[in-house]
Amino acid sequence: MPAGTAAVAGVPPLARPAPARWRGWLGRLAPHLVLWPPLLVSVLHVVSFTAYTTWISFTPSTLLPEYDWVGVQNYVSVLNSRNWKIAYSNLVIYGCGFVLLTTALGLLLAVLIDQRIRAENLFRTIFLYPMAVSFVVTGTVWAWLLNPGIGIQHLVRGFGWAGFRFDWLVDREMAIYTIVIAGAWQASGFAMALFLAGIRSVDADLYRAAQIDGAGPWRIYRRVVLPCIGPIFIAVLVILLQFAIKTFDLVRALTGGGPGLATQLPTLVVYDLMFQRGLLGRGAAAAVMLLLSLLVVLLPYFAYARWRKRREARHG
Amino acid sequence: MFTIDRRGLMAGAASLLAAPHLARAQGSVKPRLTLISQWSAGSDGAAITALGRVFEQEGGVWQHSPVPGFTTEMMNKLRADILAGNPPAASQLKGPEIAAWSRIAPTVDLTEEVKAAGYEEVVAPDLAKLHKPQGKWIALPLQIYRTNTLFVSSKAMARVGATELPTTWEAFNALAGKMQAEGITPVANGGIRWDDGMKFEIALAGISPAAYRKAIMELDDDALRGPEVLAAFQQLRRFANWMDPAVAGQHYSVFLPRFIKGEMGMLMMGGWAQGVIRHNGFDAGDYMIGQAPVDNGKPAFVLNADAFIFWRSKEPDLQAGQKLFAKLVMSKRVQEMYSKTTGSIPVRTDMDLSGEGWSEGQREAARSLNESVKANQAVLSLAHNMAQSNQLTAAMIDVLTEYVHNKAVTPEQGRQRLAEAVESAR
Amino acid sequence: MAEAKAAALAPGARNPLGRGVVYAVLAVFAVFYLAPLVVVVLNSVRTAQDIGATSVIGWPRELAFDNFSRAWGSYCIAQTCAGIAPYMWNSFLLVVPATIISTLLGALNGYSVALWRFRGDNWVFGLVTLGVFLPEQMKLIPWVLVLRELGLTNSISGLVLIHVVQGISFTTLFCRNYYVAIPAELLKAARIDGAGYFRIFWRIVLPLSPPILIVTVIWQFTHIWNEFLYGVTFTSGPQQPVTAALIALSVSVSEAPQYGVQSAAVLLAALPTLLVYLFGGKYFLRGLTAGAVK
Amino acid sequence: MSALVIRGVRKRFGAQEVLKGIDIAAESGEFIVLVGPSGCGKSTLLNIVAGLEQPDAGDVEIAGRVVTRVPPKDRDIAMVFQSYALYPTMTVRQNITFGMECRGVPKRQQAEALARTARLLQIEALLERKPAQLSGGQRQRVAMGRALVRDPLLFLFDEPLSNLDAKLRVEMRMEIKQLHRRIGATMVYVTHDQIEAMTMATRIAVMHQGAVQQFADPDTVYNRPANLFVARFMGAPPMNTVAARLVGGERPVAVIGAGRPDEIRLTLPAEGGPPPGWRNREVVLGIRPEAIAEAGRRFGAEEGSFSTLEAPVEMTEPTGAETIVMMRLGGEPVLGRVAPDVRPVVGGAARFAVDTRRICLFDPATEQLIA
Repeated sequence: MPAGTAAVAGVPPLARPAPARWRGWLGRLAPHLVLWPPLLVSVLHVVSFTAYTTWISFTPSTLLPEYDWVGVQNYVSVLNSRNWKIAYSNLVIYGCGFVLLTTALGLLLAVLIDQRIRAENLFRTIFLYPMAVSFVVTGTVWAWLLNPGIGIQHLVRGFGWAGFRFDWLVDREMAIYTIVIAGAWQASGFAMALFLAGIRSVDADLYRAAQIDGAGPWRIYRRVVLPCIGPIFIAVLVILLQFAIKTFDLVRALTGGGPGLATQLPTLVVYDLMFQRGLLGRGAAAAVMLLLSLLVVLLPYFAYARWRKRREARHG
Repeated sequence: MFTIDRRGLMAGAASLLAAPHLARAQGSVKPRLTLISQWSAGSDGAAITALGRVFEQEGGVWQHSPVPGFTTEMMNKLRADILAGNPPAASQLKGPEIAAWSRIAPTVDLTEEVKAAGYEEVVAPDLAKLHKPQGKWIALPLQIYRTNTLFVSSKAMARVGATELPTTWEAFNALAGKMQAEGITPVANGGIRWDDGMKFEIALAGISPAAYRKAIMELDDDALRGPEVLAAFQQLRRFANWMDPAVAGQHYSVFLPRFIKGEMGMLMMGGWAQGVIRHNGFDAGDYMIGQAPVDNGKPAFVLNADAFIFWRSKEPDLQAGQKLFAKLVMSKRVQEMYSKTTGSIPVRTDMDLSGEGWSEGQREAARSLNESVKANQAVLSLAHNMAQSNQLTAAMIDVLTEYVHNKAVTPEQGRQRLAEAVESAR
Repeated sequence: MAEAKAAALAPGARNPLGRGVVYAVLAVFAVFYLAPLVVVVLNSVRTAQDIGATSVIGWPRELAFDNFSRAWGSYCIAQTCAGIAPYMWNSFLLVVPATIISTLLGALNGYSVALWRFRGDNWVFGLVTLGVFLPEQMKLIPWVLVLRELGLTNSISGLVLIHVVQGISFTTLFCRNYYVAIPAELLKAARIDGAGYFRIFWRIVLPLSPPILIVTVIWQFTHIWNEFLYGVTFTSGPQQPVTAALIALSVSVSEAPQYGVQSAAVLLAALPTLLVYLFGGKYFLRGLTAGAVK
Repeated sequence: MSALVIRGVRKRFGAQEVLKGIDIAAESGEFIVLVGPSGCGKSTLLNIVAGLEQPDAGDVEIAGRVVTRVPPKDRDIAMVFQSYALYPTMTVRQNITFGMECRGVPKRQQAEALARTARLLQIEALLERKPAQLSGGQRQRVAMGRALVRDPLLFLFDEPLSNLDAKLRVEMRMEIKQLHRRIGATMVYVTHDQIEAMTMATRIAVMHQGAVQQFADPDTVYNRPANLFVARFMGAPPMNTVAARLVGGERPVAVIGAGRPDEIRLTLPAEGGPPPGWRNREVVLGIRPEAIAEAGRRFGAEEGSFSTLEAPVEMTEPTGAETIVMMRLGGEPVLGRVAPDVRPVVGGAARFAVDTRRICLFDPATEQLIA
C-alpha cells in the first residue's frame, strides 16, 4: 500500500548533517570502558577455567598439571570405577529427592506463613537461618542427630518408645536419604522465601475473583496462586538443582561418603581424585562429565526460557 | 604453561649460584624456617609449638603456617605454593607421598646431616627407605605411632570375668563371643574410611606380618590372592558383625563413653587414643592396653610415622634454617619432648623411655617396635598412607570400607576386589 | 493488596481449628529447623569432660560459659592463643570488600545486560550465569595459576579477587533479573533528559536497587563468610579466615575434639551471618518479592 | 524551515518490518498526531524521532539538522510517556530539573525555569513529593512539566493520556491544546484514540501496518479519507462502508443491493463525482453516520444535494445528544445519526435523509479513495 502522497510531496530535500564531535565519540566510548571489563572478566573466568579443566582431562596430570596428550584414557578409567558409578547413581537419587523434598517443604512453609500468622518474622528467620551457617559446622551436628546411637533414635527411645527406629545414616540403602534430609533442611528456607515472594506478588484482584467464584483458601492456592507463580517454580528448581549438583561440604561433614561408598557424590569423587589421590587428569575428566550433566539440566531450561520469550513476544 | 618448569629450573639454578656463598652467608644470616603442617590445635599443636620454641632458642626464626582441616587441604596448600614457585622450607608429608612429591619440585639432600647425626642406624629400615626415595635423604621422620594397639574396657573385662588381653585372634574371637553373650558390643569403632581400613591391616598383620609385607607393601599379586588375605577378610567380617550396627560415619571418640562404661568391649586404635581417653576425663584404670593379637607369638608393629620433607630454597637464611631444623628433628631431646606431648613414640630406637613422663603404653610400644624390627615384623600402615601412594591406598580402602558396611560381600569377593582394585589403580 | 488477600485467606477468621493447625505445623517445623542450633547452643555451655563422658547430645550438667571467652580470646589455634578473634577480623577484611565490590560490579553488569542492550548480550549473560554452576573444586588449580601470575598468592587480596570474580556471576544474575523489570520508558525518559550510561546508573537505577542489593549482599556475605576451601588454600597462618580456625578446632585423627569450645566458637563465628539474616531477612524477602525471582 | 522531517524511515525487528518507509514533514509550530491501531508502528516511529531507536534506513531531521545518528540528549527534544516515566526515587522538583542538571544548566536558571513551569501547570504545591504520592492527573502534569521546562525544539508525546480516566482525559486534552497554542512549539503526539487526534492535531498521520495511510489536516482525514482503512478507523461510530454499483447518465447514481426488492438508489452530486470511467462499476460507498439523518433534515444545503429514503430500523441507541439508528440499506447494515428527539420504531420502517455531498467513493480493489 503506498504511503500518503501528500506526505512525500511535503518532504523537503536533505539538509546537511550535523558535524561529528569528538566529545560525543568519547562520551559513547566511556560506557564501554566500564561495561566490558567486569563482564569480560566473569565471562573469561567461566570460559577459560572450563576450557582449562577440559584440557587437563586429556592429559596424564597427577600431582601437578602436565601437558601431554593421553586421549580419553582418563574418561575411560573414571567411567569404569565403582566410585563414579555409585556417585552418579547417587546424584540422580539425591538430586531428585533433594529437589522434590526441598520444593515441597518450601512451598508448604510459604503457604503456612502466608496465612497472616503472628510472629511471621520469627518463623521466617527460623526457617531461613540454616542458609546462614556453614555446613562444615552443621553437617557435624546433623551427623550426631541422625546417628541412631546418639541422636534422634536414641532420644526417642529414651522417652520410652523402645521400638523406635531411625537408622538411615548407617543403612547403606538409606544413607543417601539422610543427605537429602539435611540438604532440604538447609535449602528449604530459601525455597520458602522465593515462593513466599511469588505468592505475595500475585495480583490481589485474582484472589478477589476466586473468592467471588466461591473457592476456598486451599483451592485458591491450588488453582489460582500456584499456576500464577509457575516461573518461580522454574527458578527454584534450577537453583536447587545446581545446589544438588554442587553438594560437597554436606556429604563430607555428614557421612564422608560412607557407610562404605554408599553416599559418594560426583563432587566428592572429583575432589578425591584431584587432591586426595593426586590424579588431576582423572579428576578433571570427572569434573567435565559433571559439567556435562549440568548441561543436561540447564539446556532444557534455556530452551524453555527462549520459548517463553518467543511466546511473550508474539503476544506482546 | 612451561613456566612451572622454568621456574623450577630457575630456582635450581639460583640455588646453585648461591651455593658458593653459602658458607659465608650462613655465618651472617639468622636461620629461618617456613613450615606447613596440619597441626594447629590440641596436643599436636602444642608439640609443634614447643618445637618452634626450641628452634627459636637455637637462634632461628620460626614461621609455621598450620593448614587446619583434612590432610587434603594441607596438600592443596602445598601444591598451590609449589605451583606459585614458592614452596615452604619444610612441610609435613608422610609415606610414599614423599617420593611422589619429590618428583615435582626440587628437594634438599640431607644425607650429610643424617650421617653426621648417626640417624640412619637408629631408624627402622622400612621407615628409613620412605625418606630417601632416590637413595638420598630428603625427609625426616619425627614420631611414630603403633596402629595395632588393642584397648579393652576394664568394666567389660570384669563382666565376662577375663583378666588377660587376648594375644591371638582365636583368643580375641573367644573373648568377643563371651562379651556378646553378656550383651556387650564386642568391638568399639567409629566407622570412617581410615578406621575401617585400619581394622583390616590390624587383622592381616596379626595373622601374618610376612603376608602383610608381601601383599600390602609389595603388592604381590599371589600374596593378595593368598590365604592370609582371605583370613584377614574373614576376621574383618567378624569385626563387622561385632560392631554396633548403629555406628557409622563418626569419629571413634564419640563412642568412648560407652566403651568406658563397658557397653563396648574392645577398641583397636592407634596409641594416640590414650591421650583422647585421658582428655575425656577417664584414667588408665578404665581400660587395658596392649598390642593387638599376633598369631605367631612374636611382636608385630604396624607403623605410622609423621615426617617433614625439605624443599629446596635459594635464600640463605632458609637454607640455614633447614640445617638447624634437621638437626633438631633428629635430636633425642626434640624427639623426647615431642613424643611426650603427643603420646607417640620416638623414631629413634636408641632412646630410654624409663624416665618420668613416659606412659606404660609408650614404653610397651617402643619395646615392641625394637623387637618387631629385629623379628622383621615391623610393617607400614596402609590406612595411614604409609604403605602405598595415596592413589593406591584410596583404591584399596574403597574396597575395605565397602566390605565392612556391606555384609553381602563375601570374604572371597572381598579378596578378589582388593586384588582387582590394586591392579587397576597401578 | 495485602488486606484483600488476608481477607480471602485467613481461615482462622471463620475456623479457629484451622488456625490452630497452621500454628501446630509451623511449630513442629520450627523444632526441626532449630534442632541443630539447639545442640550447638547446649554444647557451647558444656565442659569437654561433660560431653566426653556422656554424649554429644545432652543437657549441660554445669554451665561452662568460659567456653565463649576461651573460644573468643584465648584458645590456642595455630600456635597463637588468641582464640578466633583475629580470624574473625580476617574474615571481615575479606568479606566486606569482596561483598561490596562484587555487588557493585554485579549491579553494573546487570544494568548493562538488562538495560543497555548490545549485540550478543544474551550470550554474555548466559556465560556469566554458567559461572554460578561451576563446582569450586574444579576451579582450584586454575585459580592457583591465576594468582601466581598476578603475584597474589597467600594474600587476602587474592582471596578477595577470587570471591569478587566468582561472585559477579551470582550478583549479575540477580541484578539483571531485577533490572529487566524496570520500565523501559523510565530509561527512555532519562536518555531524552540527557543522562548517559553513568548518570542513569547512579541517579536512576541505583536508587531503585536497594531491595536487590540487600539480597545480593546477604547472599554474598554469607557465602564468602562460610567459604572454606579457598580460604585455607590461598592464605596462610595469621591471614586465614575464621572457617579455617573452626576446622582447626574440629576433629583430627589423633585428637580429642573440644566440642564445648568448638561449639562456642561456631556460635561466635556464625554470629555475623545470623545477625545479617535476623535483621536483613525481612528485606531479603522484600527484595525477592520486588522482582529478583522473575 | 521544517521543524521535523522524517524521510524514508524503515525499521525491521527480526523478520517483521515495522516501518516500511515513512515520510512526514512538519512545519514549525505544528501539532502532528500519529494515530493508528496498536502495532501500526507509530510508537517505533516516535522512538526513532527521539533517537531511542535507530532506523534501518532513512533520515530524521529536526530544525534543519540531520539527527539520525545523534543521541537523544543532543536532539533538543522533550518527551512525555504513557506511563509518565517519572523517576520514582526523585521528588517532583528533581524530576523536573533532572534534564537541566544533566546538561549542566546553572542552579539559578534551573530554579527560574522550574518556578515558571510549576506555575504554568499549577503544581507548585507538589514539588517536594515523590511520584508515588501523586494522583494520576498530578503525575501527568509533572510529566508535562518535565518536558516543558526545557523549552525544546520539539515535543514528543507517547499516548500521554491513555492512563487517565475519561473525565480527566478530556480536561488534559484541552489543556495540552491550550498549551500548544500558548507556547507555539512543534509537537508530535502519538495516540490510538482518533478523538484525540481529531481535536488536537493541526495535521494527522494515520498509520497502519508500518505505513502512513494519510497525512493531512483533520477535516480532510475525516471527510475525505484516503482509503477504506482511514475511513473505518476515524470517527465514532466510524464511516459506513457499503458495496454499491454506479449507474446513471449525467448524474451518477449509486445502487445499493442492486436487484433486491429493497434496493436503494442514491443520486450523487454532479460536481466532484467519480471520473467517467467508473460508470457501471462496483464501488464502495463511504457514508459518515451524520450524513444520514431523519427525513426533513436539510444539512444546511440546497434542495437536490440530499436524497430521502426509507429503511427498516433494527436498533436505536439514544445517547442524549443524538440518537444512533441502525438500519439496513439494500440489505447492508448502516448507522445513522438522528436528532435526539427522533425515536424511530424498532422493527418498523422510517424515512431518512442522506447528505449525498458527503459520500465518498472507494475502489473496492485498491481500497483507495476515488477522486
